[in-house]
Amino acid sequence: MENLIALLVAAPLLGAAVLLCGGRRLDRAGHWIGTLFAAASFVVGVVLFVDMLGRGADDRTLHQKLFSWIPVEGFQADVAFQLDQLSMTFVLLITGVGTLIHIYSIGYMEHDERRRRFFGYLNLFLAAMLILVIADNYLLLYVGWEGVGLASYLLIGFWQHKPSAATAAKKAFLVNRVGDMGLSIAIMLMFTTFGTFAFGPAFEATGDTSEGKLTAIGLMLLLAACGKSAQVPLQSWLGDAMEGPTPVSALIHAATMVTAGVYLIVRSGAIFNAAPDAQLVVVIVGAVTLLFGAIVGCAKDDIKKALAGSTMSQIGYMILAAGLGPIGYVFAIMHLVTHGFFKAGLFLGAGSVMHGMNDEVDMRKYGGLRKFMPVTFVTFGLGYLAIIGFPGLSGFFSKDMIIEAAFAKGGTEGWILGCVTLLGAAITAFYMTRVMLLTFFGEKRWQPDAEGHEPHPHESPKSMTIPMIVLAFGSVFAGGFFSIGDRFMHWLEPVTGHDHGHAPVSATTVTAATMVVLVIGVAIAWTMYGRKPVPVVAPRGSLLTRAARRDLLQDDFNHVVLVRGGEHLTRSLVYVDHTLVDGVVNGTAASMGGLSGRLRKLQNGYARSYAVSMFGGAAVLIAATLLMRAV
Amino acid sequence: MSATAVHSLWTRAGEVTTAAPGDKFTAPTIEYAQLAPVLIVVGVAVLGILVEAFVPRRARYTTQVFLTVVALAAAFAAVVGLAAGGYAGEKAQIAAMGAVAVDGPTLFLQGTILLVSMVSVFTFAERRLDPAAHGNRVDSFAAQAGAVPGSDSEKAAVKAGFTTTEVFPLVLFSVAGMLVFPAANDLLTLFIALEVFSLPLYLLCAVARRKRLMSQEAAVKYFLLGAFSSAFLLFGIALLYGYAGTVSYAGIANVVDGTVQEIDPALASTMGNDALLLIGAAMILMGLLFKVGAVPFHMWTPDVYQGAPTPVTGFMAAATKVAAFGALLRLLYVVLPGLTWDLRPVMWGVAIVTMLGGAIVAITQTDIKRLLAYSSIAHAGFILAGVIAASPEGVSSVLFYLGVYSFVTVGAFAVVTLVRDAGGEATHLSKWAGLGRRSPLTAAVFAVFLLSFAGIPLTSGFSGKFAVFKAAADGGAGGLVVVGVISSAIAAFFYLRVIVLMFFSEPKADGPTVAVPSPLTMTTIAVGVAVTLVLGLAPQYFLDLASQAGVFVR
Amino acid sequence: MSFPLLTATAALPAIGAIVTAAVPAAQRTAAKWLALFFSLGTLVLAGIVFVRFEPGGDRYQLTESHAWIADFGVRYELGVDGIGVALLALTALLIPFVILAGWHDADPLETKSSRWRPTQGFFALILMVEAMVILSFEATDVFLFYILFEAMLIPMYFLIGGFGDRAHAGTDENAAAQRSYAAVKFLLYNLAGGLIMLAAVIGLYVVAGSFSLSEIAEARANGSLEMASSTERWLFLGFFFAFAVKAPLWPLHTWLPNAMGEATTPVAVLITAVVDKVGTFAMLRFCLQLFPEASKWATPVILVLALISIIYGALLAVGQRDIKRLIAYASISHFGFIVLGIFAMTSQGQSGATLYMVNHGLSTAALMLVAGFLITRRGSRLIADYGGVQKVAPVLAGTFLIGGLATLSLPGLAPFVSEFLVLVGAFSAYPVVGVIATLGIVLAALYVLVLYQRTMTGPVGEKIGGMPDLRVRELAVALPLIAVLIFLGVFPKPLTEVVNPAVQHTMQDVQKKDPQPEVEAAK
Amino acid sequence: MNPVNYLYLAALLFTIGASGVLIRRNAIVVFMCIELMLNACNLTLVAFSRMHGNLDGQIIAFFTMVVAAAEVVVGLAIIVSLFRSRHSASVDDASLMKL
Repeated sequence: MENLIALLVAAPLLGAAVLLCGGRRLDRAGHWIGTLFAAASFVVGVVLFVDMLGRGADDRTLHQKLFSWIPVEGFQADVAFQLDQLSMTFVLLITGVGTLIHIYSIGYMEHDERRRRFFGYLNLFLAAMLILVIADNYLLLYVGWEGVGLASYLLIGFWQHKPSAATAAKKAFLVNRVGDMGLSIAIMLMFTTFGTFAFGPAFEATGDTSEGKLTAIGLMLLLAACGKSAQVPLQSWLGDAMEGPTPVSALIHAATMVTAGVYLIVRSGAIFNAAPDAQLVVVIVGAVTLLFGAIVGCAKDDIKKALAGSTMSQIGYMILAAGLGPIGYVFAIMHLVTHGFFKAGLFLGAGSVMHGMNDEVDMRKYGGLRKFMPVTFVTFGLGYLAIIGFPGLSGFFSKDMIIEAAFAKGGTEGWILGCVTLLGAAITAFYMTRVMLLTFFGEKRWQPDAEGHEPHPHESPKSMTIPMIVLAFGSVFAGGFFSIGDRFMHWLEPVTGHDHGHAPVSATTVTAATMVVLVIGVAIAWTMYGRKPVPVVAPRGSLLTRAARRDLLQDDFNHVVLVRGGEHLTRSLVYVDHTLVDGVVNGTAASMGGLSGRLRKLQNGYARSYAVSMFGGAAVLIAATLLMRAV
Repeated sequence: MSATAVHSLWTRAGEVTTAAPGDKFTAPTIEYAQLAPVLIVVGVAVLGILVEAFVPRRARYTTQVFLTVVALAAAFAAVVGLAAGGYAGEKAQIAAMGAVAVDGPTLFLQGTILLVSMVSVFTFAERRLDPAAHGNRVDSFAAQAGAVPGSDSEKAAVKAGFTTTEVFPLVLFSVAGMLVFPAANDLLTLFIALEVFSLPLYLLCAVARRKRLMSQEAAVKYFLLGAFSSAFLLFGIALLYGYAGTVSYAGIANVVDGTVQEIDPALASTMGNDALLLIGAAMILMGLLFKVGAVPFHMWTPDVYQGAPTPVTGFMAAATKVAAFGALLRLLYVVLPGLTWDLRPVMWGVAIVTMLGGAIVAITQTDIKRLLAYSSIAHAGFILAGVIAASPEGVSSVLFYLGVYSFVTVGAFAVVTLVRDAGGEATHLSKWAGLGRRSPLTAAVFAVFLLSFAGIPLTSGFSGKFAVFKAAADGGAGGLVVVGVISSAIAAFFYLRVIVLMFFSEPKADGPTVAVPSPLTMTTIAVGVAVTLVLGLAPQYFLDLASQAGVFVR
Repeated sequence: MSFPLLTATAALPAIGAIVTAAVPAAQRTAAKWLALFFSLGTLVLAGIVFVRFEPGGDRYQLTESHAWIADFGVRYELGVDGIGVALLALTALLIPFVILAGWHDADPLETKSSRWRPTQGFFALILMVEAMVILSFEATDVFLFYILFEAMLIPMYFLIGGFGDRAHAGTDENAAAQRSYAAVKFLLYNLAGGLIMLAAVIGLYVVAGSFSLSEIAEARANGSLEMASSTERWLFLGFFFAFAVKAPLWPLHTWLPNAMGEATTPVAVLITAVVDKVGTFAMLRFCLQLFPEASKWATPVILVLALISIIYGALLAVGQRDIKRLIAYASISHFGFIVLGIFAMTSQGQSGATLYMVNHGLSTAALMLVAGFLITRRGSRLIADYGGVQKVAPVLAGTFLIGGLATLSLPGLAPFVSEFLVLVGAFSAYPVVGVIATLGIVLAALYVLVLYQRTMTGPVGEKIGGMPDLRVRELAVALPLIAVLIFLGVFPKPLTEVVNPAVQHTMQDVQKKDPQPEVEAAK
Repeated sequence: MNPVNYLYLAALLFTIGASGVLIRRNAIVVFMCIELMLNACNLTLVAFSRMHGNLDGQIIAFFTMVVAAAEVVVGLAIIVSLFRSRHSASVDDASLMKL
């Protein structure tokens, strides 16, 4: 059974290779090939899952070593896979959602002449993401980590002719690289501390290691997670990443890739458990991002960017949970999975809306679409209910668990975290309701575009709606399925461990509080956007609104400090290189030339002056000889 | 020196003189065999004079060329015979009543001089480069050197097909002097040899066919400065004689070392006066440094190299340097080893300013012959570094360098003779632009020579430079090696400039043409290239030769 | 006597050079095919060397030793260790691509003079460089190495100065002036370095009395050759200076952008991917082996210089407006990594540095050659003149991107393996250095992606519209390189196996042990 | 007569000769100054010969005279030809070649 693990990766990798190298003759069948390979991977995943269920809870980890990758004295990196319950969860999520989105893309990308390549990239992404989650050591994980970064780069910039897309892709890759730097330093630290960076031996060695080192490793891993999962302070790329085709946003920037940071932290639980300081920072980052994303999500008029803010915020929840340690690991992953369903569904819905609206993204130019695209409305609505935590739906369970876990952290910390999560839940309810109202309710607000084409909203084709429906099912039922009898907790516990913590308030109280804030959030949104007509042009808004529209000024900060500063730095360095470093060399050459020119003048053509030189030379010669003897 | 002491010496010395018995004269013995190379050359030179007098004008050129080549070849054969006979090693001895030393360095240098002269003579004899004047093929020399440039008499001479075939006996005389110069074993022979090879060179400089004013100017400058320097040399000889009471190298060396057998009172007095020794040694050195073209006695070099007929320049640059360095070596190693520590700083100084000065001033030169002149100055500096090493290794490295350098130099100047425009040789660098496009082979050959000058590995120049620097470093002159390395880097710049010009510049529309030479010049160039490459890749045989030859007889 | 395999690997291209040069002017195409044929033959021989080399065997294998210049104490001694084999293979592998990529670069513009044979010269010079570089990787005699180290400058000089990039922005005269400036700068810089090394070579002989690497190393090891530490340091500096110029290390790097910018792209590849490797190779082989103590003494300064190179090169690459200069500065950054790996003096660092040499050669070749194809199409080197190429020539853009990704060390491609090893090696010995060097990977992403974005994406630029995609010959250059990059990225074992023993030997030379992991040290 | 005075005289003559070379423009005069230097050498040689009581110095002096004569021949030939083509015997006029 172990030997099947490599097949998980091999299938989409082969698909990518075939599609990208195949050339134009595959154009007509490319999307089917891509989907087929993704589905094959999913099937392998399911087979492995069934096999895993058949074994005992402690016997569920599978290993497969393919070959020795980088064998250097004292440094062993293998291409080896490890499939345990945590990895399995991700494998199913990735291949499952991935396959659905492949199917969706068949319709969505129908008119794109480069559709074959799009599927090639998607397959490449699946392969990289699978490597990321089934690697048995950090270096191979790093391969997947950068691989998804590459796929994300290619897909965000898929419409390269748009400068904004190309810029966004570059930005995403760069910001991710900063995070990657953290991961590579973490690996180096592990190498010097543990002498290895394979999961098993490294986690075993944590007991013998000083807390300082572990904290350092933890913080570096957190930096990596921040980059990949768009957490403060490396969150700025996610909004721009919405330049990519919507299926990409759904798959990569909502359901799977961005959650890799959560995976990393949960996977490295052994390290974080022994480094409470690092955990504290993780929690803080999660809490800050949770609010940050939510606030940004409130202000955006671009439907995808609003959803992106929401993604950021939801991952903040997960990171916060992961930072809580064994109390939260399971819930982090659980929220991750449910979020994968409903957020992918929301994005697909948004894509469907855009598909019907000539790729218009401004929600202020939507309105009343429920009549035109009922399937989208229903699936989107279910996703909406799930995310705000409507009782009984997926988000209700998973988010509630995290809020409880936050309180269970105990002490002042627990209270603060609990309140923050509650506040986040309120804001979530607000901005999601806003999106819902602006898009599907109210009057139609769209106008003809510059060329006079009025959009004709229509329902999307089957290939798009079916994945949306499937995901809607997930959004509705996954949470309940996981939570009933703590199924999910028991499933993951052998890997992550679990701890109930000391909740200062009862679960019921928390649930009640959650309900209250939810209603408040929805109500505010209703008063602002449901009761009166929405202006097509956004009002100026308060200072906070304006700041939130600009991603709370973080991009401006980046622009001024990093971009401008960097430009000045490189420009002045170019100048320095030219004038100073090179100048010294050229100056030496020039001064030689000058010296030569001056000395040359001594050769004035007059025989008598030559004689003077000889005479003088002789005199010096004699004088020097005599002087030497005198000395 | 106090006056009274000398006065008393003077009187007593007088007594000794009067007491000298008159019956001690014995007939001198001359080892003709050992002197054969010199004698052959001188003999044929005299014969050449007779040829000028008695052979009809039309046949003179052929006769002279034939005689000269035969003489040089025979002399070279004699040198080889002597070396094979062991005179370079165990049988090395002083010949001709102590006037001449026949030993390893002598034979090596004589052999080098003879071979270099031979290939130079080929360029002298070249008659295909200039367009024929009035149906007569002409060489690089004036039709009638005495005629005023541009005058009717000159035109008449050209029309009549006159040529200055006297250059061949002149070259032979000069070669004869050069053969003796490094072999000279007393100061008198040194001086006479110097004059014998210098005087014909003064004349040779003056007889260019083209640019005659420059040629004459070069001759005047060379002559006046040369005579000036030989006056210094002679004064130095007089002082050394005064110091040691003898002019024989061995005798002086003994006095300098203090190992002299019998010390008469006069000698005792002068011996005590180091000023005589030091000033004398410095002035002789100056005379020799003038000949090798070391800074600050180098000022004649660029002007003379530029003005002289190019074949003469090549000959002069190569052979003179060999002979002069040979004499310098012998002087320093045989006569003045006791002064090594006194002269060392001075020689260091000269070597350093020579290396740097030559290299730096060359950077801005615009005439190829002047450029090569400065290059020769820089090379003199490198060789001086080896001379200073003061070890047998130093000697052999210098011998090797001289051999290497002379062939490359002759070859390089031979190439210069090929590049011509309407006014004769096109020596201005701007004219050389794009030569690589017009005649890649010529340019490539010249580039090989330049690379060898620059000391790029796999050329003979590198082997030589390495040998010299290694000897210098071994001899404790590491500082000189560093300076040498720096000036090599500077020197590389101007060699490269020429290469850049030849290969990377677009040819000018009015650029020069490259004449197709006769087999004579081709031989010269081919020998140069062959020596450059062979001694670059496999120098071992010649290094062996040089190191076997590296011991002076006393 | 067995067949002198190592000599043959150098002799074959040398013969090829002579044969190619002798082809008559009219038979240009024949000369090209001949050159390709000879370079492929060399590749075969290099392959045999690679196979015959036994990683577990003696340190130097396939040795040859003949008397050469006894007076200088010089022998013609050849032998390869794992590092030499790896670089030998790289060189032999790259040259055919260089020749193929430069297929039309030296076609004469006008055929007025029948004697002017630039094409023959171009390919002959490339083969000559190959011969010299290969021999320098094989030389185990310091003098022999030095000779080749210097001599290879000359053909390189003619390649840079004689065959310029036809896509020069300025006028013809301006182009010629820039070109000869670049060529002269290249030569003088390297010659100056080489001459200083010459002084040190002579000094070494004075001290050691031999040029044989093995003899000196043995004498040093058994204590029969004592070297005063000041002497050793001076000699080390003499050697290191020359190698640092060639490598090139900040602040001796300024010749590289000029040379790479002005040369044709195949020649630029030859410079950075092949010839410059001799410098870093020599650091590893000569500096560390001959002067272990001095190497350790100089380590702090060299590490700082390497760090500066990494960051400075990358920042300057970001600021460039010329594609080729950008790649040149990127190379400076990469050479910083190589030097860092060498002087970190850990097994990982040195293995990484060796792999880095190979991988950087491959990645730069891929990036630069494809960039060359691009530049030839548009006739400009300025980044600003491009845009939207991806739309009209997707294969070109794709190969360019892969070359770029290799340059930024994306995992899965060969350079990642080496870069990570270097970083780990540096980090385990000098954590702060390792962390700062890691910044380089962010900057690498910046300059590569900015380059890609500005040239390949966005609206289709002026004069880009009709640009043809890669042709068969160009594909034959790009695809195999990419294949090798991917192969070595996924499965670098064949290389590491060969390199590891050599690195262990070097580690013994400098008497350094890898730092122990904290966990084990605690036990 | 103190013999060392001969040496002083010789040195003086040599210096006068050398100064003449440096100062005078006319090539003939310059040449004569060189001859003066040579003769100063002769004087030194002869003086030392007397001092040491051997004949070497005197013999050298004879050789020097011959050499001087030869130099005159060659030198005058060159100078005269220069004069004929330039109508000037000034060494300063002969400065076509410089730098």
